[in-house]
Amino acid sequence: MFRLSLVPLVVLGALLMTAAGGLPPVGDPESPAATHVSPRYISRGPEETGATNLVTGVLADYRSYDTLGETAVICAAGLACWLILGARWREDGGAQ
Amino acid sequence: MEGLWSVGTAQYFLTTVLLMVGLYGIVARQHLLRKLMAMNILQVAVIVFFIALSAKSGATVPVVIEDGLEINVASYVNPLPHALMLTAIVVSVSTTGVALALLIRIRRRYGTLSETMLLAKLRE
Amino acid sequence: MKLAFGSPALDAASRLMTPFMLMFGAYVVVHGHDSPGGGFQGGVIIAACIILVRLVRGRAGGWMLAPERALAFACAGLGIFIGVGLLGPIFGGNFLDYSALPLLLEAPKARAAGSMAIEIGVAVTVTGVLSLIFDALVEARDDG
Amino acid sequence: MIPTLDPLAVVFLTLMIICAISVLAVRDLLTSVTIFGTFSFFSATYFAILGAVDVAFTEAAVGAAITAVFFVTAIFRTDRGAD
Repeated sequence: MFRLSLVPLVVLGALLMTAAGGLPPVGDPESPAATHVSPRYISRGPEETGATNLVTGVLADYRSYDTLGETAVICAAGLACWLILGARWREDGGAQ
Repeated sequence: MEGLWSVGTAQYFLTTVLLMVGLYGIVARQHLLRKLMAMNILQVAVIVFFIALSAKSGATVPVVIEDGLEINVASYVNPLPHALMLTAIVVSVSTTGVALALLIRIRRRYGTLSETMLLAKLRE
Repeated sequence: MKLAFGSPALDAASRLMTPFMLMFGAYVVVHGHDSPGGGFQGGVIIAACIILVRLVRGRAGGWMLAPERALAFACAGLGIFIGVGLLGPIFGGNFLDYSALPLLLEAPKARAAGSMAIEIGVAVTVTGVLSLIFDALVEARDDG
Repeated sequence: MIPTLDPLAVVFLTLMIICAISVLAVRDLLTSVTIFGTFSFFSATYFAILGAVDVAFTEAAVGAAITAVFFVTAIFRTDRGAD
Protein backbone atom coordinates (compact mmCIF):
# COMPACT_ATOMS: atom_id res chain seq x y z
CA MET A 1 0.00 0.00 0.00
CA PHE A 2 2.80 2.37 0.92
CA ARG A 3 4.80 1.47 -2.18
CA LEU A 4 1.70 2.07 -4.26
CA SER A 5 1.47 5.63 -2.97
CA LEU A 6 5.03 6.29 -4.12
CA VAL A 7 4.07 5.71 -7.76
CA PRO A 8 2.13 8.99 -8.26
CA LEU A 9 4.92 10.75 -6.39
CA VAL A 10 7.51 9.55 -8.90
CA VAL A 11 5.22 10.35 -11.81
CA LEU A 12 4.61 13.85 -10.50
CA GLY A 13 8.33 14.41 -9.98
CA ALA A 14 9.15 13.32 -13.53
CA LEU A 15 6.37 15.54 -14.88
CA LEU A 16 7.61 18.59 -12.97
CA MET A 17 11.20 17.94 -14.02
CA THR A 18 10.11 17.83 -17.66
CA ALA A 19 8.05 20.99 -17.31
CA ALA A 20 10.84 22.89 -15.56
CA GLY A 21 12.95 22.73 -18.72
CA GLY A 22 10.38 24.79 -20.60
CA LEU A 23 10.24 27.72 -18.20
CA PRO A 24 12.11 30.94 -18.93
CA PRO A 25 15.42 30.88 -17.04
CA VAL A 26 15.63 32.59 -13.67
CA GLY A 27 16.62 36.21 -14.13
CA ASP A 28 15.18 36.64 -17.61
CA PRO A 29 13.96 40.27 -17.88
CA GLU A 30 11.65 39.34 -20.78
CA SER A 31 9.79 36.55 -18.99
CA PRO A 32 5.97 36.72 -19.04
CA ALA A 33 5.81 37.29 -15.29
CA ALA A 34 7.93 40.44 -15.62
CA THR A 35 6.10 42.01 -18.56
CA HIS A 36 2.39 41.86 -17.75
CA VAL A 37 1.36 44.18 -14.91
CA SER A 38 4.54 44.73 -12.99
CA PRO A 39 6.00 47.44 -15.30
CA ARG A 40 3.07 49.63 -14.34
CA TYR A 41 3.64 48.91 -10.64
CA ILE A 42 7.33 49.77 -10.94
CA SER A 43 7.11 52.83 -13.15
CA ARG A 44 4.05 54.52 -11.64
CA GLY A 45 4.18 53.07 -8.12
CA PRO A 46 6.03 55.79 -6.21
CA GLU A 47 4.03 58.67 -7.65
CA GLU A 48 0.68 56.90 -7.29
CA THR A 49 1.01 55.32 -3.86
CA GLY A 50 3.57 57.58 -2.20
CA ALA A 51 5.64 54.60 -1.10
CA THR A 52 9.18 54.23 -2.39
CA ASN A 53 9.21 50.62 -1.20
CA LEU A 54 7.35 49.03 -4.09
CA VAL A 55 6.40 45.91 -2.14
CA THR A 56 4.56 47.98 0.46
CA GLY A 57 2.88 49.93 -2.31
CA VAL A 58 1.62 46.76 -3.98
CA LEU A 59 0.67 45.09 -0.70
CA ALA A 60 -1.19 47.94 0.96
CA ASP A 61 -2.49 49.93 -1.95
CA TYR A 62 -2.81 48.19 -5.30
CA ARG A 63 -3.75 44.84 -3.82
CA SER A 64 -5.24 45.71 -0.47
CA TYR A 65 -8.22 43.40 -1.00
CA ASP A 66 -5.69 40.58 -0.89
CA THR A 67 -4.27 41.86 2.37
CA LEU A 68 -7.77 42.29 3.81
CA GLY A 69 -8.62 38.65 3.15
CA GLU A 70 -5.28 37.55 4.52
CA THR A 71 -5.80 39.53 7.75
CA ALA A 72 -9.21 37.92 8.12
CA VAL A 73 -7.61 34.49 7.62
CA ILE A 74 -4.99 34.93 10.34
CA CYS A 75 -7.61 36.41 12.69
CA ALA A 76 -9.74 33.30 12.12
CA ALA A 77 -6.68 31.09 12.65
CA GLY A 78 -5.98 32.66 16.03
CA LEU A 79 -9.63 32.29 17.02
CA ALA A 80 -9.63 28.64 15.93
CA CYS A 81 -6.46 27.86 17.85
CA TRP A 82 -7.87 29.40 21.01
CA LEU A 83 -11.17 27.55 20.64
CA ILE A 84 -9.41 24.21 20.04
CA LEU A 85 -7.07 24.45 23.01
CA GLY A 86 -8.18 27.14 25.43
CA ALA A 87 -11.93 26.71 25.84
CA ARG A 88 -12.20 28.11 29.34
CA TRP A 89 -15.98 28.26 29.01
CA ARG A 90 -16.24 24.49 29.29
CA GLU A 91 -15.48 24.63 33.00
CA ASP A 92 -18.52 26.68 33.91
CA GLY A 93 -21.03 24.33 32.45
CA GLY A 94 -21.04 25.46 28.86
CA ALA A 95 -21.46 23.14 25.93
CA GLN A 96 -20.04 19.60 26.18
CA MET B 1 19.86 21.93 -24.82
CA GLU B 2 22.88 24.11 -24.19
CA GLY B 3 22.70 25.93 -20.92
CA LEU B 4 20.24 23.47 -19.45
CA TRP B 5 22.24 23.26 -16.25
CA SER B 6 23.17 26.90 -16.19
CA VAL B 7 22.51 28.96 -13.09
CA GLY B 8 19.26 30.22 -14.59
CA THR B 9 17.61 26.86 -15.16
CA ALA B 10 19.19 24.70 -12.49
CA GLN B 11 17.24 26.52 -9.79
CA TYR B 12 13.95 25.16 -11.14
CA PHE B 13 15.25 21.59 -10.96
CA LEU B 14 16.53 22.11 -7.44
CA THR B 15 13.20 23.65 -6.42
CA THR B 16 11.44 20.59 -7.84
CA VAL B 17 13.72 18.34 -5.80
CA LEU B 18 12.87 20.37 -2.68
CA LEU B 19 9.14 20.05 -3.42
CA MET B 20 9.44 16.30 -3.91
CA VAL B 21 11.34 15.97 -0.61
CA GLY B 22 8.48 17.72 1.16
CA LEU B 23 5.85 15.61 -0.59
CA TYR B 24 7.76 12.41 0.18
CA GLY B 25 7.93 13.42 3.83
CA ILE B 26 4.17 13.94 3.94
CA VAL B 27 3.57 10.52 2.39
CA ALA B 28 6.24 8.40 4.02
CA ARG B 29 6.96 9.63 7.53
CA GLN B 30 5.13 8.09 10.45
CA HIS B 31 5.10 10.80 13.08
CA LEU B 32 2.49 13.50 12.53
CA LEU B 33 4.76 16.32 13.74
CA ARG B 34 7.31 15.31 11.13
CA LYS B 35 4.57 15.31 8.50
CA LEU B 36 3.82 18.89 9.54
CA MET B 37 7.49 19.86 9.14
CA ALA B 38 7.45 18.26 5.68
CA MET B 39 4.38 20.35 4.87
CA ASN B 40 6.30 23.48 5.87
CA ILE B 41 9.17 22.42 3.60
CA LEU B 42 6.69 22.05 0.73
CA GLN B 43 5.34 25.55 1.40
CA VAL B 44 8.87 26.98 1.37
CA ALA B 45 9.46 25.21 -1.96
CA VAL B 46 6.41 26.92 -3.47
CA ILE B 47 7.59 30.29 -2.12
CA VAL B 48 11.05 29.69 -3.59
CA PHE B 49 9.47 28.99 -6.98
CA PHE B 50 7.52 32.26 -6.94
CA ILE B 51 10.52 34.29 -5.82
CA ALA B 52 12.60 32.69 -8.58
CA LEU B 53 9.98 33.88 -11.07
CA SER B 54 10.34 37.45 -9.81
CA ALA B 55 14.10 37.72 -10.31
CA LYS B 56 15.70 39.80 -13.06
CA SER B 57 19.41 39.63 -13.78
CA GLY B 58 21.16 42.90 -13.13
CA ALA B 59 18.25 44.36 -11.18
CA THR B 60 18.26 45.60 -7.61
CA VAL B 61 15.85 45.39 -4.69
CA PRO B 62 12.41 46.99 -5.19
CA VAL B 63 13.06 50.18 -3.27
CA VAL B 64 13.13 53.18 -5.59
CA ILE B 65 16.09 55.45 -4.93
CA GLU B 66 16.05 57.99 -7.75
CA ASP B 67 13.73 60.90 -7.16
CA GLY B 68 11.55 62.45 -9.82
CA LEU B 69 13.45 60.89 -12.68
CA GLU B 70 12.05 58.44 -15.18
CA ILE B 71 12.07 55.03 -13.48
CA ASN B 72 13.79 52.30 -15.46
CA VAL B 73 11.62 49.20 -15.20
CA ALA B 74 14.45 46.77 -15.95
CA SER B 75 16.52 47.89 -12.96
CA TYR B 76 14.09 46.75 -10.25
CA VAL B 77 12.93 43.20 -9.60
CA ASN B 78 9.26 42.37 -9.94
CA PRO B 79 7.53 43.37 -6.66
CA LEU B 80 4.25 41.51 -7.26
CA PRO B 81 5.36 37.96 -6.29
CA HIS B 82 7.07 39.43 -3.23
CA ALA B 83 3.79 40.90 -1.99
CA LEU B 84 1.91 37.65 -2.66
CA MET B 85 4.52 35.50 -0.92
CA LEU B 86 4.66 37.85 2.07
CA THR B 87 1.03 37.05 2.78
CA ALA B 88 1.68 33.35 2.09
CA ILE B 89 4.40 33.17 4.76
CA VAL B 90 2.25 34.77 7.44
CA VAL B 91 -0.71 32.53 6.55
CA SER B 92 1.59 29.50 6.73
CA VAL B 93 2.67 30.30 10.27
CA SER B 94 -0.92 30.68 11.44
CA THR B 95 -1.98 27.42 9.78
CA THR B 96 0.98 25.75 11.47
CA GLY B 97 -0.35 27.01 14.79
CA VAL B 98 -3.81 25.59 14.13
CA ALA B 99 -2.32 22.27 13.01
CA LEU B 100 -0.22 22.04 16.18
CA ALA B 101 -3.30 22.72 18.29
CA LEU B 102 -5.13 19.90 16.50
CA LEU B 103 -2.15 17.58 17.04
CA ILE B 104 -2.13 18.32 20.76
CA ARG B 105 -5.83 17.43 20.90
CA ILE B 106 -5.21 14.18 18.99
CA ARG B 107 -2.40 13.24 21.35
CA ARG B 108 -4.63 13.89 24.36
CA ARG B 109 -7.44 11.80 23.01
CA TYR B 110 -5.54 8.82 21.56
CA GLY B 111 -2.21 8.94 23.40
CA THR B 112 -0.06 8.70 20.31
CA LEU B 113 0.97 10.67 17.24
CA SER B 114 2.26 7.80 15.12
CA GLU B 115 0.15 7.23 12.07
CA THR B 116 -0.02 3.43 12.14
CA MET B 117 -0.85 3.29 15.85
CA LEU B 118 -3.43 6.00 15.35
CA LEU B 119 -5.08 4.07 12.52
CA ALA B 120 -5.02 0.88 14.61
CA LYS B 121 -6.73 2.69 17.48
CA LEU B 122 -9.30 4.16 15.13
CA ARG B 123 -10.18 0.70 13.81
CA GLU B 124 -10.92 -0.70 17.26
CA MET C 1 6.05 22.21 30.56
CA LYS C 2 7.89 24.33 33.05
CA LEU C 3 6.73 27.80 32.32
CA ALA C 4 9.73 29.91 33.21
CA PHE C 5 13.28 28.73 32.72
CA GLY C 6 14.94 31.94 33.71
CA SER C 7 18.53 32.17 34.82
CA PRO C 8 20.33 35.41 35.75
CA ALA C 9 22.05 35.59 32.35
CA LEU C 10 18.84 34.99 30.40
CA ASP C 11 16.98 37.44 32.60
CA ALA C 12 19.55 40.19 32.10
CA ALA C 13 19.75 39.54 28.37
CA SER C 14 15.99 39.68 27.95
CA ARG C 15 15.76 42.86 29.99
CA LEU C 16 18.45 44.41 27.80
CA MET C 17 16.96 43.26 24.51
CA THR C 18 13.27 43.95 25.09
CA PRO C 19 13.19 47.75 24.59
CA PHE C 20 15.33 47.51 21.48
CA MET C 21 13.13 44.81 20.00
CA LEU C 22 9.97 46.83 20.66
CA MET C 23 11.58 49.96 19.21
CA PHE C 24 12.77 48.07 16.14
CA GLY C 25 9.34 46.56 15.61
CA ALA C 26 7.66 49.96 15.77
CA TYR C 27 10.30 51.40 13.43
CA VAL C 28 9.77 48.60 10.93
CA VAL C 29 6.02 49.20 10.92
CA VAL C 30 6.19 52.98 10.63
CA HIS C 31 9.12 53.16 8.21
CA GLY C 32 7.84 50.42 5.95
CA HIS C 33 7.14 52.84 3.13
CA ASP C 34 10.73 53.82 2.50
CA SER C 35 12.70 50.76 3.53
CA PRO C 36 12.11 47.01 3.66
CA GLY C 37 9.46 46.36 6.26
CA GLY C 38 5.79 46.73 6.87
CA GLY C 39 2.97 45.53 9.02
CA PHE C 40 3.67 41.82 8.90
CA GLN C 41 7.34 42.06 9.79
CA GLY C 42 6.85 44.61 12.56
CA GLY C 43 3.99 42.61 14.07
CA VAL C 44 6.09 39.46 14.02
CA ILE C 45 9.00 41.22 15.74
CA ILE C 46 6.78 42.65 18.49
CA ALA C 47 5.17 39.23 18.98
CA ALA C 48 8.64 37.67 19.19
CA CYS C 49 9.49 40.17 21.93
CA ILE C 50 6.38 39.24 23.91
CA ILE C 51 7.10 35.52 23.46
CA LEU C 52 10.73 36.02 24.57
CA VAL C 53 9.72 37.67 27.83
CA ARG C 54 7.05 35.03 28.34
CA LEU C 55 9.59 32.24 27.84
CA VAL C 56 12.24 33.69 30.13
CA ARG C 57 10.16 35.05 32.99
CA GLY C 58 6.95 33.07 32.72
CA ARG C 59 3.54 34.35 33.57
CA ALA C 60 4.85 36.32 36.54
CA GLY C 61 6.82 38.62 34.29
CA GLY C 62 3.88 40.92 33.88
CA TRP C 63 4.05 40.69 30.09
CA MET C 64 1.25 38.20 29.94
CA LEU C 65 -1.11 39.20 27.16
CA ALA C 66 -4.30 37.49 28.32
CA PRO C 67 -5.99 35.41 25.59
CA GLU C 68 -9.12 37.49 25.67
CA ARG C 69 -7.09 40.66 25.28
CA ALA C 70 -4.98 39.14 22.51
CA LEU C 71 -8.15 38.16 20.70
CA ALA C 72 -9.42 41.70 21.17
CA PHE C 73 -6.17 42.98 19.65
CA ALA C 74 -6.58 40.69 16.65
CA CYS C 75 -10.15 41.75 16.02
CA ALA C 76 -9.26 45.42 16.59
CA GLY C 77 -6.60 45.23 13.89
CA LEU C 78 -9.08 43.75 11.45
CA GLY C 79 -11.56 46.46 12.50
CA ILE C 80 -8.99 49.19 11.80
CA PHE C 81 -8.44 47.71 8.35
CA ILE C 82 -12.13 47.49 7.46
CA GLY C 83 -12.86 50.87 9.05
CA VAL C 84 -10.21 52.66 7.02
CA GLY C 85 -11.50 50.85 3.95
CA LEU C 86 -15.06 51.94 4.68
CA LEU C 87 -13.98 55.59 5.01
CA GLY C 88 -13.55 55.56 1.23
CA PRO C 89 -17.25 54.98 0.36
CA ILE C 90 -18.31 57.38 3.12
CA PHE C 91 -16.37 60.24 1.52
CA GLY C 92 -17.41 59.38 -1.99
CA GLY C 93 -14.74 57.05 -3.28
CA ASN C 94 -14.40 53.31 -3.69
CA PHE C 95 -13.84 50.75 -0.95
CA LEU C 96 -10.20 50.94 0.19
CA ASP C 97 -9.61 54.01 -1.95
CA TYR C 98 -7.52 56.19 0.33
CA SER C 99 -7.24 59.13 -2.04
CA ALA C 100 -10.85 60.05 -1.16
CA LEU C 101 -9.96 60.65 2.49
CA PRO C 102 -10.39 64.30 3.58
CA LEU C 103 -6.81 64.77 4.68
CA LEU C 104 -6.01 68.09 2.94
CA LEU C 105 -3.13 66.38 1.20
CA GLU C 106 -2.46 65.70 -2.43
CA ALA C 107 -3.26 62.21 -3.67
CA PRO C 108 0.04 60.31 -3.12
CA LYS C 109 0.44 61.59 0.43
CA ALA C 110 -3.17 60.73 1.29
CA ARG C 111 -2.74 57.24 -0.12
CA ALA C 112 0.48 56.83 1.86
CA ALA C 113 -1.34 57.89 5.05
CA GLY C 114 -4.18 55.46 4.37
CA SER C 115 -1.89 52.54 3.73
CA MET C 116 0.08 53.45 6.86
CA ALA C 117 -3.13 53.10 8.89
CA ILE C 118 -3.74 49.72 7.26
CA GLU C 119 -0.20 48.57 8.06
CA ILE C 120 -0.74 49.48 11.71
CA GLY C 121 -3.95 47.43 11.73
CA VAL C 122 -2.14 44.45 10.18
CA ALA C 123 0.67 44.74 12.74
CA VAL C 124 -1.81 44.77 15.65
CA THR C 125 -3.57 41.70 14.24
CA VAL C 126 -0.35 39.74 13.71
CA THR C 127 0.90 40.57 17.21
CA GLY C 128 -2.37 39.50 18.81
CA VAL C 129 -2.74 36.30 16.82
CA LEU C 130 0.82 35.05 17.31
CA SER C 131 0.73 35.79 21.02
CA LEU C 132 -2.66 34.06 21.22
CA ILE C 133 -1.45 30.93 19.45
CA PHE C 134 1.65 30.70 21.66
CA ASP C 135 -0.47 31.18 24.75
CA ALA C 136 -2.91 28.46 23.66
CA LEU C 137 -0.08 26.02 22.94
CA VAL C 138 1.64 26.65 26.27
CA GLU C 139 -1.43 26.72 28.45
CA ALA C 140 -3.06 23.62 26.94
CA ARG C 141 -4.58 21.58 29.74
CA ASP C 142 -3.53 17.98 30.11
CA ASP C 143 -6.84 16.33 30.82
CA GLY C 144 -8.85 14.82 28.02
CA MET D 1 21.66 34.27 -24.17
CA ILE D 2 21.02 32.89 -20.73
CA PRO D 3 21.37 35.79 -18.30
CA THR D 4 23.95 35.32 -15.62
CA LEU D 5 22.91 35.24 -12.02
CA ASP D 6 24.76 34.82 -8.78
CA PRO D 7 25.90 31.18 -8.53
CA LEU D 8 25.52 31.47 -4.75
CA ALA D 9 21.79 30.97 -5.29
CA VAL D 10 22.40 27.40 -6.45
CA VAL D 11 24.69 26.80 -3.48
CA PHE D 12 22.05 27.90 -1.01
CA LEU D 13 19.33 25.88 -2.74
CA THR D 14 21.54 22.80 -2.40
CA LEU D 15 22.07 23.55 1.28
CA MET D 16 18.30 23.86 1.68
CA ILE D 17 17.78 20.44 0.10
CA ILE D 18 20.39 18.89 2.40
CA CYS D 19 18.70 20.48 5.42
CA ALA D 20 15.26 19.29 4.26
CA ILE D 21 16.44 15.71 3.86
CA SER D 22 18.05 15.73 7.29
CA VAL D 23 14.91 17.22 8.86
CA LEU D 24 13.08 14.12 7.66
CA ALA D 25 15.88 11.67 8.45
CA VAL D 26 17.01 12.64 11.97
CA ARG D 27 15.50 10.54 14.76
CA ASP D 28 15.15 13.08 17.57
CA LEU D 29 12.33 15.56 17.09
CA LEU D 30 14.10 18.47 18.82
CA THR D 31 17.13 18.07 16.56
CA SER D 32 14.73 18.03 13.66
CA VAL D 33 13.22 21.35 14.71
CA THR D 34 16.67 22.90 15.08
CA ILE D 35 17.61 21.81 11.57
CA PHE D 36 14.30 23.22 10.38
CA GLY D 37 15.33 26.62 11.77
CA THR D 38 18.60 26.33 9.86
CA PHE D 39 16.60 25.51 6.74
CA SER D 40 14.57 28.69 7.23
CA PHE D 41 17.72 30.79 7.54
CA PHE D 42 19.14 29.30 4.35
CA SER D 43 15.91 30.04 2.50
CA ALA D 44 15.98 33.62 3.85
CA THR D 45 19.51 34.00 2.49
CA TYR D 46 18.39 32.65 -0.86
CA PHE D 47 15.55 35.20 -1.00
CA ALA D 48 17.98 38.00 -0.13
CA ILE D 49 20.30 36.91 -2.96
CA LEU D 50 17.43 37.08 -5.44
CA GLY D 51 16.57 40.60 -4.28
CA ALA D 52 13.45 39.87 -2.24
CA VAL D 53 14.48 41.66 0.94
CA ASP D 54 10.98 41.89 2.40
CA VAL D 55 10.37 38.17 1.97
CA ALA D 56 13.80 37.37 3.42
CA PHE D 57 13.07 39.58 6.43
CA THR D 58 9.72 37.90 7.06
CA GLU D 59 11.06 34.39 6.53
CA ALA D 60 13.94 34.97 8.96
CA ALA D 61 11.63 36.34 11.63
CA VAL D 62 8.77 33.89 11.14
CA GLY D 63 10.43 30.64 10.10
CA ALA D 64 13.42 30.71 12.37
CA ALA D 65 11.92 32.27 15.49
CA ILE D 66 8.15 31.91 15.71
CA THR D 67 7.64 28.56 13.96
CA ALA D 68 10.53 26.95 15.83
CA VAL D 69 9.15 28.16 19.16
CA PHE D 70 5.70 26.77 18.27
CA PHE D 71 7.16 23.41 17.30
CA VAL D 72 9.29 23.15 20.46
CA THR D 73 6.27 24.00 22.60
CA ALA D 74 4.16 21.38 20.86
CA ILE D 75 6.91 18.75 21.21
CA PHE D 76 7.13 19.37 24.94
CA ARG D 77 3.35 19.15 25.09
CA THR D 78 3.30 15.78 23.30
CA ASP D 79 6.16 13.29 23.10
CA ARG D 80 9.78 13.80 22.16
CA GLY D 81 12.16 11.33 20.63
CA ALA D 82 9.58 9.11 19.02
CA ASP D 83 9.41 8.56 15.31
